[in-house]
Amino acid sequence: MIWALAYLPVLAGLAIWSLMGPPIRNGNGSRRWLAAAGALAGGATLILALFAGGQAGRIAWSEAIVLRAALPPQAQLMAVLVPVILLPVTLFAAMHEATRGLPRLVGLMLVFAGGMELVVIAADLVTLLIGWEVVGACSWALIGHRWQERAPGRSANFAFVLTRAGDLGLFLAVLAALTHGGDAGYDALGGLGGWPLTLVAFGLLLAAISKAGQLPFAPWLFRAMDGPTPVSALLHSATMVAAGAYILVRLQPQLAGVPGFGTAAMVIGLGTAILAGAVALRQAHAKKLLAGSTSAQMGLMIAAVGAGFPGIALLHLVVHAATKSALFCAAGIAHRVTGSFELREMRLGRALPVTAALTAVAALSLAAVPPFAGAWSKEEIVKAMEQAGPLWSAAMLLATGLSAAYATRFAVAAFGPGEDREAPALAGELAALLALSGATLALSALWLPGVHDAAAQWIGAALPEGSWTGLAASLAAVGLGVLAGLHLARSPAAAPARDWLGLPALYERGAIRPFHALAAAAARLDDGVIDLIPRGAAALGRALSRRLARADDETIDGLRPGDAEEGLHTGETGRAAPGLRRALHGAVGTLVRAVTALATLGAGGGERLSDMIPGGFGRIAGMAGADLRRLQTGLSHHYYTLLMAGLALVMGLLILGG
Amino acid sequence: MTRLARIAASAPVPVFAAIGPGRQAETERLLARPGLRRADTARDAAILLVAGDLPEAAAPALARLHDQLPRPRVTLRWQGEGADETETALTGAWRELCAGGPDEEDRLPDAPTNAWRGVGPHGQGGEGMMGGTPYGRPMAMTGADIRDGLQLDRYSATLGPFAPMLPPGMVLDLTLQGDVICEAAVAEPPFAQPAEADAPALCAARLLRLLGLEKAARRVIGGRRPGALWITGAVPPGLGRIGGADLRARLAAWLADRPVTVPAFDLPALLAGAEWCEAMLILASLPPSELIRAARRDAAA
Amino acid sequence: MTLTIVLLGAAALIGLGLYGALSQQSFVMLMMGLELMLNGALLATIGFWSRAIGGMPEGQLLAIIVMAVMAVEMAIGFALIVAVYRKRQADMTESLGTLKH
Amino acid sequence: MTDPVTDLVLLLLTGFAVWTGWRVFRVDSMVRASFSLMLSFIAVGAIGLLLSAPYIGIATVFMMAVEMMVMAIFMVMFMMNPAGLNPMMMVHQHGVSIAAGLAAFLGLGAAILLSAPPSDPVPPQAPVVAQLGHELLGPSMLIFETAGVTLLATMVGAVILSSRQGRHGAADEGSRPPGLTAGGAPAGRTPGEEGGPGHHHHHGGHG
Amino acid sequence: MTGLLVLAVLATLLAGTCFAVLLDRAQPALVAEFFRSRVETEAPDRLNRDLAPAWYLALAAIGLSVVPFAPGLALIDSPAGIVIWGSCEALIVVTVFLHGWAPNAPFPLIGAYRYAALALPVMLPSMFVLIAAALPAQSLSLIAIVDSQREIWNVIRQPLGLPLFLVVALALTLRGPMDYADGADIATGTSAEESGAARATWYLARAAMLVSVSALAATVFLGGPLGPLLPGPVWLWLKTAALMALTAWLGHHVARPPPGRMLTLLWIALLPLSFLHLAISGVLAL
Repeated sequence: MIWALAYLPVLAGLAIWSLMGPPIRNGNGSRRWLAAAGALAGGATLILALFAGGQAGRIAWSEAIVLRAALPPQAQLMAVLVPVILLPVTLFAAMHEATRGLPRLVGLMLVFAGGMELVVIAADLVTLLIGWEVVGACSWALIGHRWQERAPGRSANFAFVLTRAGDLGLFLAVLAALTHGGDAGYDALGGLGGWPLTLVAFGLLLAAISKAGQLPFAPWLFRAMDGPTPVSALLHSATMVAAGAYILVRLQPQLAGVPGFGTAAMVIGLGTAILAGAVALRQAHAKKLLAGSTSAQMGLMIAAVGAGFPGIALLHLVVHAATKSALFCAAGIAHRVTGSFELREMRLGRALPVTAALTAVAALSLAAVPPFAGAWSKEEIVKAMEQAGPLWSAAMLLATGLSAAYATRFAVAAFGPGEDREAPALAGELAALLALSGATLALSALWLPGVHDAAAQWIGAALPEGSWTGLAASLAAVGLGVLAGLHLARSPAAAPARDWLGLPALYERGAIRPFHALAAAAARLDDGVIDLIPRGAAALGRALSRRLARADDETIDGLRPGDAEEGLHTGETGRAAPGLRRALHGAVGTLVRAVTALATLGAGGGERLSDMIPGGFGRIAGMAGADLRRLQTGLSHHYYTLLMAGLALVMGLLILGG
Repeated sequence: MTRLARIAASAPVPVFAAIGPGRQAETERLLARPGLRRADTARDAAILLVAGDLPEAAAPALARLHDQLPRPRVTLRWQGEGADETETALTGAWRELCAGGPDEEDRLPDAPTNAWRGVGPHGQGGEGMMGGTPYGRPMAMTGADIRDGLQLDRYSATLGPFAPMLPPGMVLDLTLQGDVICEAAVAEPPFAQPAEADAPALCAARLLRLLGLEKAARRVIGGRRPGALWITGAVPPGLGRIGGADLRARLAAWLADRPVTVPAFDLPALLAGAEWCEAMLILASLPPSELIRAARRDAAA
Repeated sequence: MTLTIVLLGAAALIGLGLYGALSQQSFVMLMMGLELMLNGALLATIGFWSRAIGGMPEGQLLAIIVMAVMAVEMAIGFALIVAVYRKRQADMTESLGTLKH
Repeated sequence: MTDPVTDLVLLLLTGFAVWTGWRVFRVDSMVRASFSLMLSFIAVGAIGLLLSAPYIGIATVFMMAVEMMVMAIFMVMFMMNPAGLNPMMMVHQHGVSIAAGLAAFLGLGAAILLSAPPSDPVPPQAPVVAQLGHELLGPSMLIFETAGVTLLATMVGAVILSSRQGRHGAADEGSRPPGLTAGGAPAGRTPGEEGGPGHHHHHGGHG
Repeated sequence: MTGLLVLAVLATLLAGTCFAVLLDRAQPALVAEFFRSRVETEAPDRLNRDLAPAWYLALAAIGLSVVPFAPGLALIDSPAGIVIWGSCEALIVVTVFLHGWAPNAPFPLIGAYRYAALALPVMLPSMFVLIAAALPAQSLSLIAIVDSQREIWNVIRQPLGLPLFLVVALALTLRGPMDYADGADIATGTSAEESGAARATWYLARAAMLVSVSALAATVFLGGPLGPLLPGPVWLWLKTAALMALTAWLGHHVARPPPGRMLTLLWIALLPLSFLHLAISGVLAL
């Protein structure tokens, strides 16, 4: 039954994809059917998740590998959250997206959710890995949904490759666990201890931050924005990105003991929170702004995990999921109206008052403005940071201000009062948005002591104790942020206006300018980090070649006098030695030449490498496809030649194998 | 003259007859005599008997025919003489040949119409390995089919005027598929023959020769019973049906020494679609006079 | 020694047959290649039967089966050639382009 | 049995079989090709005789003579070049084929030379033909019968396949099936689409 | 012993051939042929054109050498004698085809086609008939077949056998009703281009083939060398001569239908008949 949680959506998705496959006609009948089917699957998953609490499953794959699944409260909360978000997003997708390939989109979203559920219920690293891979693959397919256009495909490859790079960490963890513990189960990880556990911890951290779009992997989130809006909504709220944070939350008890783990998590998390926030602040592209904010929020969660409060992180995750999916839906609606994601072309407040109101709720929650849910979880994280130390809490405050700023900026810029224009029928989208914003609103109940204590106690989360100063500071940060956001949204050019009291100027100097600088730096740093690896490789190559060249010279110079006198003394070695030396000389020379060539190559290609990797993968796949296609000549003799080749291959294998 | 030569000389004289206008009946009767043997192919003959005055048009064909006889060979012209003199002449010539008598040179030098290496991708004068005219000879090609729908092996050739299985003087433009005649057109009608050629015995004999009954044919010409089995039974029923009577009926009538008359018919239509042997039987089953009339009509058309 | 000679001959026949089957354009020639391969198989069977397995009757049976396979291949092959030729006047492998998607 | 004379004769016969097999693809005339294939078979049959498999050897000759007769007729029928006056070199992917053939030969040859097959010759004076008969109608009756039935099915199938009358009329008129809709265009492929006819123009064009 | 048998085979072949020539009263014409030259055709296949008669003759010799001259005494004492004869038949078809194909001329080629088309349906009855004769002997060896006729000859035991096999004999020796290779309607078909010695040898080979076919028929149906008083070979020669005379007479006195009609007869009448024959013989042999 617990496994059903994973494979039910997968099967349902595949069924929808294949059965409702051929291009559905325009007109809402089929759209409704699709939405209904998706809703049915999602609903079933939800019910399963609600009643599967506390269960555990176990499949003996081989005596070495056993797949385990468990549903402790934390996991169950997550397992419930996924379908809860999935339902409205599916509805939104069915109503909002282009009919072409719509069944595929919906189906894949379900499969995607299924993979996520597998990640959620996983109780050992192998199961986790499987789910992880499914999620990654589906994300690729979903981002590249409109493969007919050029950009989405490339972005899909980019995102896929970048996240895969992080997944290596997970592989590392699995291997370490299996080789040293012989058991990849979660509860066995604690017993691992020593450097294997360290490997596991940092491998998982790497995987998590890659999925969660932390630095230095953040860029894939932006590229992923080429995917359809509902995909982003799902991706950024409850599934893929959340998987990163969730896995850290889930495994925090086992990994907390590892030296440096917490610190690393907090550094990465807060760093990303600040930088991504700054980046988001300057974004003119609605979805990219939201993407940046996602990175930032995930950073906060990871930081919270690092600080030792996984429960808080999980609660924030839940809140953020509802909030962010609502905002994405809003962005999608805005796009539907204006035809672009350009913020400065929106201002749909008058055109879509309802949407605007609903968006406002989500945005305020994201901006952590009390009494909205986001505010509460954010406050908890602030407290957590406060416990960790003044430096951390300072950074946290900055991040808080930033998030408030960009949230406000998004809301006002997108749905601020602008000129009136006619709006299309948005029933389905509105329903989805309503549901999500409603969820956000409902979550605001977390402010009530009874509610949040119950929740924390259910998921076994410790609520940190905070001080009034911290609260005040964070509120102040939020306020400042909101003001900055308002200003930014009003004057995208951000020209300092000599107003009365010079307050604007104050904002200008006190808040905006630093933000500008910070944002620019963030952008630079962003690039820098991404390009660091190839540049480093190139530099290393050059250094190595130089070193080898020198070594070469030294050997030769060092040897020449020697062989002269050896030649005088012993004829034997004298005859033997030069040949040896020449050989050595030649070997070293070739080596040097090879390495130099490598180095120049790396130096030349290094800068472009980080973009070439994903593109290259895509191109290779494309070429392979083309070649395979070319094999289909329709000429029988080509076919039976191929058959013969295959036969020969098989026989060879049989002979060698037998 | 060695003993072997003497034995050879005692053999029936192998004669190939180039029968001219009006001489068919006499020649057939002559060659039915015991001492003579009518060769079925020029390669099998030693003496070329030219009976009557051939029209100028037939001269080149006669020259080709002459060169087809293996050497030593000799040509005899039979104008007005009686059958007996001719027989003695033939036997005498044969004796001389066996004794190593005079031989006749080729009348036409062997000159192929094309260079022996033709043109084309492989020097065969055609495209690929199909068709073309290798060594100046047209090859079979695909074409319309009346037999089995496989449009293969259409081979066109012109036959006559001295082909042993055709009426003397007749030239047919044939298109064969294997041994099935797809199209037949009369290029030259047979030479005119007197009514005596329609004699039942002669007609029956022609058919019997085609049925592989040489001896029976001689006997019938000699006015005796054929003395062979399954003669009419061997002929497919319904073959060559013209008016009421088919080939079998005509043969039976001739064997019973009754003359046969057939209504007017369309010769090409009669031949088209027939297997070679059947076609030859049909031609031989038509009284020469009727055949000549029909052929003239076609040649004129 | 004997067996080696025979088997090498069989190998050569199979190689030749493979060459023919792959290289010939005309269906009929192609079938000749197949026949040649079967010939090699037959030779190898006879060799093994006579020199390596002490004349187990099954060996001869196998040879008989190989011949039956030849017969079947011939008959069906020619029937197919005729059928194809009827359909589109083609007796060359190139003229069958219909296997294309 | 393994006296040098036998081996020499075997060597010669094998060489002959291979040589004639090679001629098959080198001669210009279809008839020559099929009959040199027949010679190759006859050589194999003779080897069978030499290797004390009289029935198999002779039956090979018998079968192959008939088979090649048929093949020659088909050859001439399709190629219409009986005397081989036109060169016959119609090959495609020639290099690949040569490589494949060589690879097959070398691979098998290597396998033969590297492996040590058991040596257990037929006992002389063994009643092999009788053994074969008892095998066919005894233990292997099922196989034998299956082969028989297969051949029967082959005959039927060959006749059906090659008969002019297709399921929907004469095949050479492109035995077109009826339309899917009443009076619609006939289902299936129209005959002589994708350049069926006129193939004779690239007969040998690849030579 | 083997030398003796070889001698016997060759002698039988020679004498029999002469006898066949006498039967056809063709001896002077045959001699005359050798006085005459041969005409080259255009682009022939010289090898096959020259060797076809030789092969025909060789096949006749091989066919004869499986025949036992005395009970238990044959040159080729093979356990599969009948199959050897069968393969000889198959190769005869090939030889005749080659004889017609080699000169590269229309009429010979037509003759060759015709013969191939006719010979295939002829060979099936021949094999059925021979196998039927092998059934009572429970062996494919002609020696065993001869022994199986000690008390009663196959011609009585299997009355259909000999007539059917005579048809085969006519076809294999290109005679009369089955002479579709060298018919008059196609100007003596496969030999239409032959003259002189080549034509003569071809005829001689046919005569020799008549000998071995008759000898085989005598062995299979008339008990071969079995007989009272006289020694075995003599009996064999007598029976062979009788069958040769019968075959030659049939060849001269039975009309040859057009190929189409003959094919119909072969497939529709003869083949089922030989099936029936085989079935009956099998039942009787049980």
